[in-house]
Amino acid sequence: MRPDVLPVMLVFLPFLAGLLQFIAGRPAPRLGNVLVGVNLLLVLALIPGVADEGAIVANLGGWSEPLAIHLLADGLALLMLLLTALLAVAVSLYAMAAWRDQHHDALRFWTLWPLLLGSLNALFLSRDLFNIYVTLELVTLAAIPLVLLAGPGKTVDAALRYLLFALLGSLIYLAGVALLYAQAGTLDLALLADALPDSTLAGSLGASLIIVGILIKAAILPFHVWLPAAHGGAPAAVSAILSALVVKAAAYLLLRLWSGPLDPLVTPAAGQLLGALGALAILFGSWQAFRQERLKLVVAYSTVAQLGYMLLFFPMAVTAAWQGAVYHGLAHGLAKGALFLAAGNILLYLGHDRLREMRGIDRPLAVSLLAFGLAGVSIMGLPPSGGFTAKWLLLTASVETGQWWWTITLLLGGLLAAAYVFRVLRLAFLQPPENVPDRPGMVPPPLMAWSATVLAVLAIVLGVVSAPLLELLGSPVGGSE
Amino acid sequence: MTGIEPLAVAAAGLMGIGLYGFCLCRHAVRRLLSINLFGNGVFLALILIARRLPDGPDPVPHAMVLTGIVIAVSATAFGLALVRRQARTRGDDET
Amino acid sequence: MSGLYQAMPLWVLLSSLLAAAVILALGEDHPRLRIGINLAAALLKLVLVGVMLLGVRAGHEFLLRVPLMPGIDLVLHADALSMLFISLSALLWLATTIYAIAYLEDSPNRARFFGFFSLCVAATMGIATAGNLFTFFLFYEMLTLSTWPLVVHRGTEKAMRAGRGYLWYTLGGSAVLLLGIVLLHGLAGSQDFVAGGTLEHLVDSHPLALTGIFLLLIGGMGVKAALAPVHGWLPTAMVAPAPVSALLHAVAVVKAGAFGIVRVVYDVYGINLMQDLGLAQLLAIMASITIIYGSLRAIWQTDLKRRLAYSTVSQVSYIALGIALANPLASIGGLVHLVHQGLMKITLFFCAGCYAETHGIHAIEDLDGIGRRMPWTTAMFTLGALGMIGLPPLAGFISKWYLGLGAVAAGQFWVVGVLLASTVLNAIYFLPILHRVWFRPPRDEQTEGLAEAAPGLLGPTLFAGFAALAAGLFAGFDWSPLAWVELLVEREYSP
Amino acid sequence: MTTFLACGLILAGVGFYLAGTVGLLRFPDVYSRLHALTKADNTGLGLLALGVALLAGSPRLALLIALVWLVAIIAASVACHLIAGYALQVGECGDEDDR
Amino acid sequence: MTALDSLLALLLLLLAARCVSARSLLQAIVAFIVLGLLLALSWVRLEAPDLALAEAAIGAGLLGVLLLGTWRSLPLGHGNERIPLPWQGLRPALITTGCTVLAVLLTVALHQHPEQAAMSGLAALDQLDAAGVDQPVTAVLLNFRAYDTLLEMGVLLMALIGTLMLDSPLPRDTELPARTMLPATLAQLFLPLILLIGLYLVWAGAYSPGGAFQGGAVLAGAGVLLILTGFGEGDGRDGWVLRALLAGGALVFTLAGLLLIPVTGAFMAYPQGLVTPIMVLIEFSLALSIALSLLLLYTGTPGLRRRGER
Repeated sequence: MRPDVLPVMLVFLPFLAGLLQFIAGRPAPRLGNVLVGVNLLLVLALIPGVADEGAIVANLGGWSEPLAIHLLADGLALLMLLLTALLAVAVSLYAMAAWRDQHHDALRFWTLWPLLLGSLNALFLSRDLFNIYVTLELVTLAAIPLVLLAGPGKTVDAALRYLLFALLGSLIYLAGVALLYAQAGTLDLALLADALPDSTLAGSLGASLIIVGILIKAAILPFHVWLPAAHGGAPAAVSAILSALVVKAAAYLLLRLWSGPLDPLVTPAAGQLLGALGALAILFGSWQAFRQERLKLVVAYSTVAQLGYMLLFFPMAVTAAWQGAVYHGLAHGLAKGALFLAAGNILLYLGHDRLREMRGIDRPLAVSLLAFGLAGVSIMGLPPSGGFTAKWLLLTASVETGQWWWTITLLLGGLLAAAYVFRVLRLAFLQPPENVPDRPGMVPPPLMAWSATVLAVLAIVLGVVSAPLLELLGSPVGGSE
Repeated sequence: MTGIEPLAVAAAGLMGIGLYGFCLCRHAVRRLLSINLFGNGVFLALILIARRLPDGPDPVPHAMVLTGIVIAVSATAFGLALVRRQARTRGDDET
Repeated sequence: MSGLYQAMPLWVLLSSLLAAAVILALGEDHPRLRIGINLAAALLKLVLVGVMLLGVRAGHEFLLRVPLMPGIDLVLHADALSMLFISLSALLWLATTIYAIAYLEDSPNRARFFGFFSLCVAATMGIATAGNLFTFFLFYEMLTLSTWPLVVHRGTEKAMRAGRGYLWYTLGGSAVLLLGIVLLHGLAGSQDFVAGGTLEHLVDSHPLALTGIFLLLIGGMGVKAALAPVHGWLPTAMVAPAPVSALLHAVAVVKAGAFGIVRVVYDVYGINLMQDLGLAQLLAIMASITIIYGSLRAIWQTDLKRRLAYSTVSQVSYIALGIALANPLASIGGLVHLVHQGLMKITLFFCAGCYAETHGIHAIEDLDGIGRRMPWTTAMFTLGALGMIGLPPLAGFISKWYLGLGAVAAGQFWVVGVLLASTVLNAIYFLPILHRVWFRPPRDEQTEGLAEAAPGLLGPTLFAGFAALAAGLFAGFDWSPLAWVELLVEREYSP
Repeated sequence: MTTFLACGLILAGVGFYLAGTVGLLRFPDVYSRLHALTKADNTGLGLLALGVALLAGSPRLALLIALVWLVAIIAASVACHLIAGYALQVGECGDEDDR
Repeated sequence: MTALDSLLALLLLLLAARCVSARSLLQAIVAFIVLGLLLALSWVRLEAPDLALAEAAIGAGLLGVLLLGTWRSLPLGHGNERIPLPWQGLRPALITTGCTVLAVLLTVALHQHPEQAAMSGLAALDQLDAAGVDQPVTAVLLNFRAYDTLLEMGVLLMALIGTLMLDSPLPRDTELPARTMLPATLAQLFLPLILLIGLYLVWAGAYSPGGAFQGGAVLAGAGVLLILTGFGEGDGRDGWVLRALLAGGALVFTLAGLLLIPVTGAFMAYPQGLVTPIMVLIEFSLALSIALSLLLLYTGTPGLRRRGER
């Protein structure tokens, strides 16, 4: 089989599954689970090709260069696909148990989720500015209905706010694309950098609009306002997907575009500005996470903070920073998935997620708490974990470039993360109250508990297997060494 | 090309006004309108850009606009459904 | 086969890591199986450590290298210094495990406790066998994380507060340490631990940077080693169960900090470089201040475990002081104290635990006449206390003697003064306790009669006490800690 | 000649439109406004269409324009009818813009 | 003709300002709809008649109906607000400054022309012969960049699923048709014409302005008319045929992408000779999906039925 069939399958098979599920009209979780399994296999099958050749390119439609649409699977895309595939398996297993008895919600979930998976794959594989716009919209419009699964009455405000910001962000992005197309005459990422004339106002403005649009989608600090309510309000499985993948996809785009087509347009000052936004996000988000009274909001604000780390690549722009930022994306994805699934289990058992009233949950929820703790290790950036590897790479980058202010930010961010993670973990150790009242909820089935744990363990394992993954990733395409 | 193209000014103005409306309006329908104003500005700009080809308009931006319109309208329709649902939920709460 | 042998540090590590995993997975349902696994792992580890001891003694160095990131390896490496720490920890782990099984009988959440307990020791093994700063940091953080659940084990508000303090101190320390490691990595790349250090070539170009990094490294490790002024977590952490205190003070945490300082001084910077940069003197002064300060604070404590905790603050700094003097004799004194202090302090904490568990005694003033009811325990307590004071021929004396000799040889006479003052202060805070336990009548007349601690508690106490005694009495023998340290110091100073 | 005629027709159409718009703005209530608007605008549209058809010069186009005109006046009449009916039903709600 | 362009531009800006600043939501919506129509007019002048059609039908027409319907379903006075004027406070002043600067920059940027013409566009016109259709935009949409269109159908479908999840259909008017038979008669009269135009637009897309989107929008408009005049209404139930038609547009693309791989060796490439039939098939399934999706977006219900049917 030709290797370039694989990227195409990664987009089309999930779509096919989603459409069939839509037509079928009754939930088929098995189909969904087979799909995510196949998806993982496809991604794994991509690895040797990418490792050998650096990238696999699929031409859609067979047209020639400036016109054709390509799918590109290089190291960066592959790592994100791998993250998506792993998370997809865990989330699907979780969802199978979570929506076992709800026919309606299950149908919607199993329709939207494959479509979202296909959209995410399409986004990661995209090599075309306008494809990216459409996939961004696709991802958003699949994500918001998923948020609504928690009950439209409760989440409609959050969903509406999410939609408004996402829509504005993508149109601002499109405005940037228009300006770049006007200058370069192509939408292909690989051709764009060469086709762009040097330092025109239109080019710089276009690049800025693109970046701002993506920042809104990625919920970077001044634009984060839509995130906590949406991620905190969605069902656990959906929150995991949103926090681990959907916002990550936007951050991924920033990395991809910055180090590729926008490379001739970006300036060090812009890099510092983005870095500053990232640093602010880290500090502010962590502080907010520490102050929240509800568990899922803690985790949601933690996402605001953690996304900031990926922005620290831009001011430093060396290979170590590149690797650190991407690796942070991976580690955070796995860990955050685990955190949300574990939080979902706690919510299921207690019937609420108010931190003050959580006691005596250690026995029935031991596995979920273990998942929370392990994922917390990665979130805090403590060794051995993917989070630590990322932090280490970013730290070495900051030392290498002499930009000590990021060093301080990174260390401070780790401490703040510890503050909010342990604020939750301590609950597991608190003495149970004298008379335990009747629990309204139920003990989550093993499948739900263990899918969280598997993700958390993967986040830890990520810290041990970094060498081959980083080799796969390589260095930024246009960035300075 | 000499002088100012009035429709280019209009495109830029639509985007500016749309952004202004998004920042200052509170009601969701108004924000959706503002977003669509911004979008219309972008589409107009794309159509202007498409005219730069020597022989006939450039079909690529045109296709982008067509796709963009459908996406914007479907997203807006979804947004309006959200608004209706929100109003209904609020109404239920009050009674 | 030789590969398996070469990977001995890994097996030692895994023997407790796997035990931890199995214990945590078992849950509360199978107490017997759990105890069996726990003890088996402890014994297995002892055997493995014995095998390694033979190997290292014969001049073999175990080395295992796994690439982690580009340019960074996970290095497990067992040299003489590692073995000193490993042997101590492995031996005391067995004792502490037995003690803990008896101590926590019928209390809730035991699986959790013993799981993290094993994890702690696994981390300690990693610290001892770490072959570079990166690996060291990895296990150092693992230790932090696995100790926290033990400190807050009781789940009371007080325990939670102690846990919070512990976390803030240690995580703050780790951040500082990480900063130092990253800066050093940026300056010199990833360097394995090598006797005599690897940074000599940088001294002319980056003297300031080297000094700064040294301060960061020592500052970061100083938190765990409870150097003043970052010792605050140690006394509050004494709310934890007695086995945990033993672990914190003797087996793992404090020792890990001290051990790290030794590693940095010997194998990263090297003694010569340290002296050239004027850092040796600085470290000596810091250690001296801590010694005096800890002893002074101990005097005013009315809670037995708190007093012991401040005593630890003071005593652990002997180690730092010894190596800071940069003289073979003083180094022997400092390093051997790593073992001696461990043995003596664990004895003392075991005794404190016996008092608390058997009669519910926490305050020193309630100890009146306890010697008559718990003669064995109290005898061990006396051994430990006298050893701490430095009464010949007990273990503490050996350490202090070599330290003093080293100070004289190095021409640092003020250190002798510090040692003397510390001895006097030790006497001031220990002797009144000894007086109380043996010579004062019990306060409550009804509690007459022999009431010794349970055998599971007493056994390890006796073992630790006699080990401490033996370390002093038989210091001249071939396999004594002193002999081992002499061998070690010889290797450090000879090349 | 045709051009002149066409221009005249178009100008006349514009005049009707103007009148209709003035009526829309100046008349006091819905009914009279509709009255002004529909009558004047439909006539205006007719004149305009006629003028343009003359200019187009091809019978096919002229026919198409006629079709457009037809459809437009039917739609306008129906819309007028509906608006008037609605106004009658809910009562005169004035011309204020708040609902 | 710059004068007319200037007038159009001025009107567009004025309407946009009105849309943002009108106190009444209804007026804002009306301004928006009028703006859409004027925009369509300006696009005709910019050699984009097919886009003008789409904007008029979808952007102004269908969206307008939806906006008005939503406005009606809101409580009285909901959404009426007076936004602060630029000088009323620091925040409006800052935002005004920012937006003005952006607009000025954009204007300047839109006047910067690169030296060489857009290479993708040239390539598209160049390879038009191989695309199976004569109309460049249709060629781009259905062949050169068919992938975009597939994804776009996904967006439409997901917006629809999301809307249906909310279960808030537009309020139905029960009184008006009872009062008068005129609209119903008219609908009966016009419906064949509308259907004809819709189908013609789909068919014509291959060689002249028009296409699946415009045609689909007109067909959806016919549906809206039927509902407004009381012949049909939204239904709470759906059937698999309807769902299959809704998913059909995306499904045809997906299947064409997957099944033709062994035939052509490339993805989303169509075998020579079969290009035109495949294009037509795609056009019609797309148009049907679009029409039904837009119609259901309008009703907000998962199904449709004739009025009075159960």
